[in-house]
Amino acid sequence: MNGAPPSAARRFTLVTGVIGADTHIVGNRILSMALEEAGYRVVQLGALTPAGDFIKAAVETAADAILVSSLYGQGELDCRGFRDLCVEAGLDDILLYVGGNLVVGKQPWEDIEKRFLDMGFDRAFPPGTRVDDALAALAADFASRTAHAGEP
Amino acid sequence: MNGAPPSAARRFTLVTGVIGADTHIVGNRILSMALEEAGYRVVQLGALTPAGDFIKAAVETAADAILVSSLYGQGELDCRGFRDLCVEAGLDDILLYVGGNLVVGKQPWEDIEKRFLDMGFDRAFPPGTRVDDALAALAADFASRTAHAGEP
Amino acid sequence: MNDIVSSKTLAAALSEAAICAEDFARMRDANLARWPTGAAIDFDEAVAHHKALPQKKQLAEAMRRAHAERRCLTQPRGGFATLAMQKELMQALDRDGLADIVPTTTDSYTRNEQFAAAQKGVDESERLGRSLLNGFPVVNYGLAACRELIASIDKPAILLTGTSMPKLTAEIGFAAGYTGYLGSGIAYTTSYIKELSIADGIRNYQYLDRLAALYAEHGVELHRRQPGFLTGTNIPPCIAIAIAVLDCLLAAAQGVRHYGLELAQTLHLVQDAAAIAACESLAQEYLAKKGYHDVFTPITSLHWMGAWPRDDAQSATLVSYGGTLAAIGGATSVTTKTTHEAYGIPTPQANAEGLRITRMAIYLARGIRLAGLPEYETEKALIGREVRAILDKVLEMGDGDVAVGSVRAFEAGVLDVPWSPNRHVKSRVMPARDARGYLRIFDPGNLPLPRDVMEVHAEGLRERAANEGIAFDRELAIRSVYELSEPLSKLLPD
Amino acid sequence: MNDIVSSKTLAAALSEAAICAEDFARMRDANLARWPTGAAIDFDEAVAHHKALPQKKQLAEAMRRAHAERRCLTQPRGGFATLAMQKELMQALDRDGLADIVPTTTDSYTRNEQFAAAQKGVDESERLGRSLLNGFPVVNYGLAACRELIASIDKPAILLTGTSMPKLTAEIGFAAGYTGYLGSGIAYTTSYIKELSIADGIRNYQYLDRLAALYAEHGVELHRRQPGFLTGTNIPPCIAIAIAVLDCLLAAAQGVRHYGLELAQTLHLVQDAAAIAACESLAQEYLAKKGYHDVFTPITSLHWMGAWPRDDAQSATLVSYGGTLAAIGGATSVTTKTTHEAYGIPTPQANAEGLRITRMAIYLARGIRLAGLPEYETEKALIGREVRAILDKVLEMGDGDVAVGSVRAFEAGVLDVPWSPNRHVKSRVMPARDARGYLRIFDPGNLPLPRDVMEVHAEGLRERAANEGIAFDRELAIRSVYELSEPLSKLLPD
Ligand code: B12
Ligand code: B12
Repeated sequence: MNGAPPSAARRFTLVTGVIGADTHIVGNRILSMALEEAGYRVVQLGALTPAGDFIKAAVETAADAILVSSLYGQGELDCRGFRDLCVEAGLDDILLYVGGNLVVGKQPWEDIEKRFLDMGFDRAFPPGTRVDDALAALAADFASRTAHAGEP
Repeated sequence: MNGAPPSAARRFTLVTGVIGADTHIVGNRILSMALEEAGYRVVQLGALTPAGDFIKAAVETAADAILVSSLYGQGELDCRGFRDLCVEAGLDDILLYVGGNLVVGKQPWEDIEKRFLDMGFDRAFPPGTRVDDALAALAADFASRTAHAGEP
Repeated sequence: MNDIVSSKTLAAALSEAAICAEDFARMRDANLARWPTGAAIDFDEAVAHHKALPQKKQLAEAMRRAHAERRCLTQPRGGFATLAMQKELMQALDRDGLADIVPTTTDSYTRNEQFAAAQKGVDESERLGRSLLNGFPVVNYGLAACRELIASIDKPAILLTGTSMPKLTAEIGFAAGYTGYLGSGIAYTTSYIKELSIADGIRNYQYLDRLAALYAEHGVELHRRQPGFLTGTNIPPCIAIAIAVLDCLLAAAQGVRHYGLELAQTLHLVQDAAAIAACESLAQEYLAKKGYHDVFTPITSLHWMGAWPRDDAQSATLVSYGGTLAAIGGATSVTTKTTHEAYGIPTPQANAEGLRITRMAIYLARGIRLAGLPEYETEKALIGREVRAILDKVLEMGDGDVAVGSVRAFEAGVLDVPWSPNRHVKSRVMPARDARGYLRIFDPGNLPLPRDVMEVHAEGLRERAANEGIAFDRELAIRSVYELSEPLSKLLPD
Repeated sequence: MNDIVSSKTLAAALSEAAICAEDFARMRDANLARWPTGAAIDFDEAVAHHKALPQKKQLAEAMRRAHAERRCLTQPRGGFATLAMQKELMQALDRDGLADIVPTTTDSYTRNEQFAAAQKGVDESERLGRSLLNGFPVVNYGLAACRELIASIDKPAILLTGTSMPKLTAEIGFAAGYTGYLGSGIAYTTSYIKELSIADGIRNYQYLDRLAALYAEHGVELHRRQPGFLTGTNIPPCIAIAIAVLDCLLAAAQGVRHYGLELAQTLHLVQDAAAIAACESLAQEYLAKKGYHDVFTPITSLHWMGAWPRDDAQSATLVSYGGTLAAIGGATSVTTKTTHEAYGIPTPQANAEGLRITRMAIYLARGIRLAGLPEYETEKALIGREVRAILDKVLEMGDGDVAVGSVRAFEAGVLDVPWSPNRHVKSRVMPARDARGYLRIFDPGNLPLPRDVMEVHAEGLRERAANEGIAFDRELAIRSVYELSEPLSKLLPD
């Protein structure tokens, strides 16, 4: 799989998990395995993970990004206020991704994406996203962040 | 099958056939058999029948109605001017039905029906029409015509 | 214009014998002179053009490979009135539908050689911006336009021209680079025309097959294919196969060595698999009897050819199951339909969707075969007995000549096709679907089927009549015509 | 609220033994007191309500009739947040979908007994006019609302409540007139929850099964059903069947005599037919071993439970083929999906369409069976050997007690489920699809499968690895997770 992390120097830490009362673990697990293979340090919280646990784990591990999975449709309820929780915990600009079958029913992706970006996620990924796309996005975002690191 | 002709007294004569270069005979044949069973005198012209042959047969047999089948899609071309041909032949108000898959492609039935009524057909029947519907329509139309027979 | 006359004058006594070179040369000149676009045909240039075609556009090669690899290729039908519409369609079928074989279906005026009427159809279609023809008028457009179509796709192209008068269409089509041609003298004459005699239909296709053989002699193998569906209305396997074998023997006599055989699906998994297997082995059996040992006869399975339901959901199932039946049956290709079938010629999108539904079904059924299933073996043996009973009688009636035997057999009803529009066909045979879903023969007319075989047919039909509480009469056959087009609430009430 | 605690305190040592009347009465009172709507439950009134239901609304009866007539009933899934939405849905499934069994799927908060969160979901859904819950919150709405739903349809209603904490939902559902309930202690605990132990999951369903048995004692037969799909992700038949039989034995011990078994489709015609036949006979075999001779165990086949393609055409084929597989396999009912599967919970219309596509497929496959097909008989025998190897070991580990044996077997990995979210499940077993399309086991973990059986599995998998030029490792299993969701251009390139 392509899209290895940009700087071998510094190892990025990612928190993954399936939010809320959602049992769909398969995709999240395959994704986590791929992230590890790609060289990331991955903290796997698994299925049925309350929003708070993501933040807690991110703080404890000084994570660079949180990757939230939501497949079962109730992510629209579970993810509300997720960014605020991060800010409260001092993770003001931690990278936030969300992906899966984020809402109930087959809705136009543009609408869904907007809803989740408005919630404060940096990126949202549509149903059936492949791991390579996730890896590519992470590589790109970390690259630009490292580049702008020095700036005020 | 229901819808026997209204007056046993007078036996109505019907001309049936498949217009143009159309080989679809199955439905037309089943329809014709049903019409005979229902007591009509049926003149079957069969498949691949030029418009002119319908009129000729109707004149020769003093037919009360012509039932045109068109399944193959080119009926829209084949049926143009059919009413005029009847008028020229002195069959001014002979009952004209057309049915089948009248145009090329899946088009809204309302549009198709209008097109064929504008051509001068008294009724048009959509794809898959069952013989009972045809029999009922004939019974109704002949009944009202006999009723108004006396009028100027 | 009238093809009947021309063929009468050219070919005196009917026989299966190959048309001799001199006669054929004269026949071709007369034929090509019948319409302006015929003038552009130059045989040697055409042969060169075929030899320059990339392998991926050669259907004969594609069918041989698929047969060897036990793959099932997909092919739709499709034709519109204008060049632009036709090109858009063929590209959609190739790209969105992943079609393995891309078709050009001709319109019904062209099929009946009413080229002037076809031209009116083209003009009207241009004017209204929608197709008023049910196919593409190959003869009117001619050689260059057809080559433009084939150049616009990446697959082999086949001409579908349901007609018993194929001579001009075939000359232009082959010269243009179509590497496949669907049609045959007996089959199409029984289903596409009212007046033309079986003899003249055979003559017209002897011309076509002779032409295909001529290309082969010059190193260009073409895929000739027999249209096994006949009237498409509940054709029992034995009738389809018997006629397919006869058309095949007639083609072989003209020198054809690559001849596909079609079978319309009965929609009964076991019967269709048995029919596909029986068809190929019976064709080889009778080819061998006539001394032909090198004819390639792949089978094409056809999605349900009878009346379709008006519910998209039910139609989607017929499309999907059609892929399953073809794949499990071991067909080398399948011809697909769409959810628009009951209504009208499908849009390019609906047509491509039908291809994808079918392709997925083929993928899922990969590797599954019924050989060894007792019911399958029994059915295969039954079909074999039926077909041999008919064919042996036909060959006997023709004193060994297939053409003569076929004509005499139709006159006697020994060969018969249900629901035929042709007045030279008795159409006394009456098929119907039995209680277990097998397509059987209710009234054989004069088909020479053994008594015990007919008993098998009658048994299942009586069972159905009993189940549905109707008389054991013609009503059974008529119900069977409608059956698959009925709504689910009637087919399988809850 | 916390169900784990309550069940722990109530049931001391785990055993398969039936819960005694006194304990059960106390457990019920405690359970019903957990949420206001529990108060409305009056067992005698509920029994009377069931006896007043018309026969057409009694699922137990419908399943027995279908089994006797070898029919395959159709049933979708379906749940929305509000009563109005749920009623509209159930009516559409009944009328437009001709569903034989109408479902009410509960939402995931209810499944985890987060009733307050469920209420928020209802309110938000009312506010936005669209469902934000993936099911209907049965507990929040309570008895009267559920009866209103059942009154609005003409079919039997079943509760689908993927959860290992069913106690409150079941009390309300049964009392409301639902005559079917899907769920079991082992299966759902392996697939729907992370922390709950297998032991507690078993306890929770012992309550439910005891309750169903209580209704039976009062003359009301209910359809209990085991959810064989587990994690829905490439579950080989032997794992699904072994767990189905264990859940069945646990239910029988509580007094249940009508217990349906589910099997997710592998999408291989032969393997699925063999699995369905093997499942029913193995269940009866082990029931007999434990001395139960009067338990009715119909099989329900489930449309593909793994990842779906995002192309409607490909999905339509999975739906249609799903009907074919269930019918040919001889399942008593089939649970359907839709062309929306890869995207989201289907609209009532898409759901009804999935039912009709499936129903048409069932009609077309009527009467077709594979018994006698050599490959089918071989596969059936193989499954039998696999399941017996696992079950005999589990029973041995429990010293004859199914509950104890199951818990110990999971601890040892002798029972294992692929891709489980539950930390009490090893999830070391790795399934993959082989070259011929069979679902096989790549790495058995600690499953006690005979060496020669594993050789059969490995053979086909090695063949696939070779074909695709990839290593014989975990990658095979991961590819198999994605396989059916891949576009056709990848599955069957042209
Ligand atoms: C069987 C069939 C054939 C058979 C016909 C055999 C024969 N000789 O009869 C074969 C295989 C030969 C065939 C050939 C072709 N067919 Co065709 N065929 C069908 C099919 C599948 C069923 C037709 C049928 O028999 N139905 C059963 C009978 C009982 O029903 P029916 O014909 O509709 O008739 C009933 C009603 O329509 C009504 N009715 C009919 N006429 C009239 C008249 C009146 C006055 C009234 C009141 C009622 C009425 O009553 C009848 C009895 O209930 C239909 C699609 C479908 N319907 O599923 C396509 C279809 C009709 N065919 C079609 C086409 C295009 C062709 C071809 C041109 C080939 C091609 N390009 O694909 C050729 C025709 C060549 C030619 N020159 O005509 C198209 C027409 C498209 C369009 N209109 O847009 C259809 C709709 C398929 C499709 N969707 O593409 N076909
Ligand atoms: C398998 C499955 C199940 C299994 C799950 C087993 C398990 N424990 O994991 C079982 C059978 C248990 C199950 C249960 C349910 N399911 Co389910 N399930 C599926 C199914 C068929 C496949 C999911 C899957 O494993 N895909 C394969 C993996 C590899 O892909 P993936 O999960 O999509 O993950 C990939 C991408 O999404 C992406 N990704 C995922 N997360 C993230 C995060 C980030 C940051 C990024 C970048 C990428 C990313 O990368 C992953 C790897 O490629 C889907 C439908 C489908 N997709 O075909 C329905 C589906 C997800 N389930 C659904 C539902 C509703 C349920 C249930 C609520 C039951 C019900 N009401 O019908 C319950 C859930 C109960 C609960 N409490 O959660 C719905 C969700 C509906 C919606 N969103 O509108 C779906 C979409 C089906 C449907 N159309 O109704 N399900």
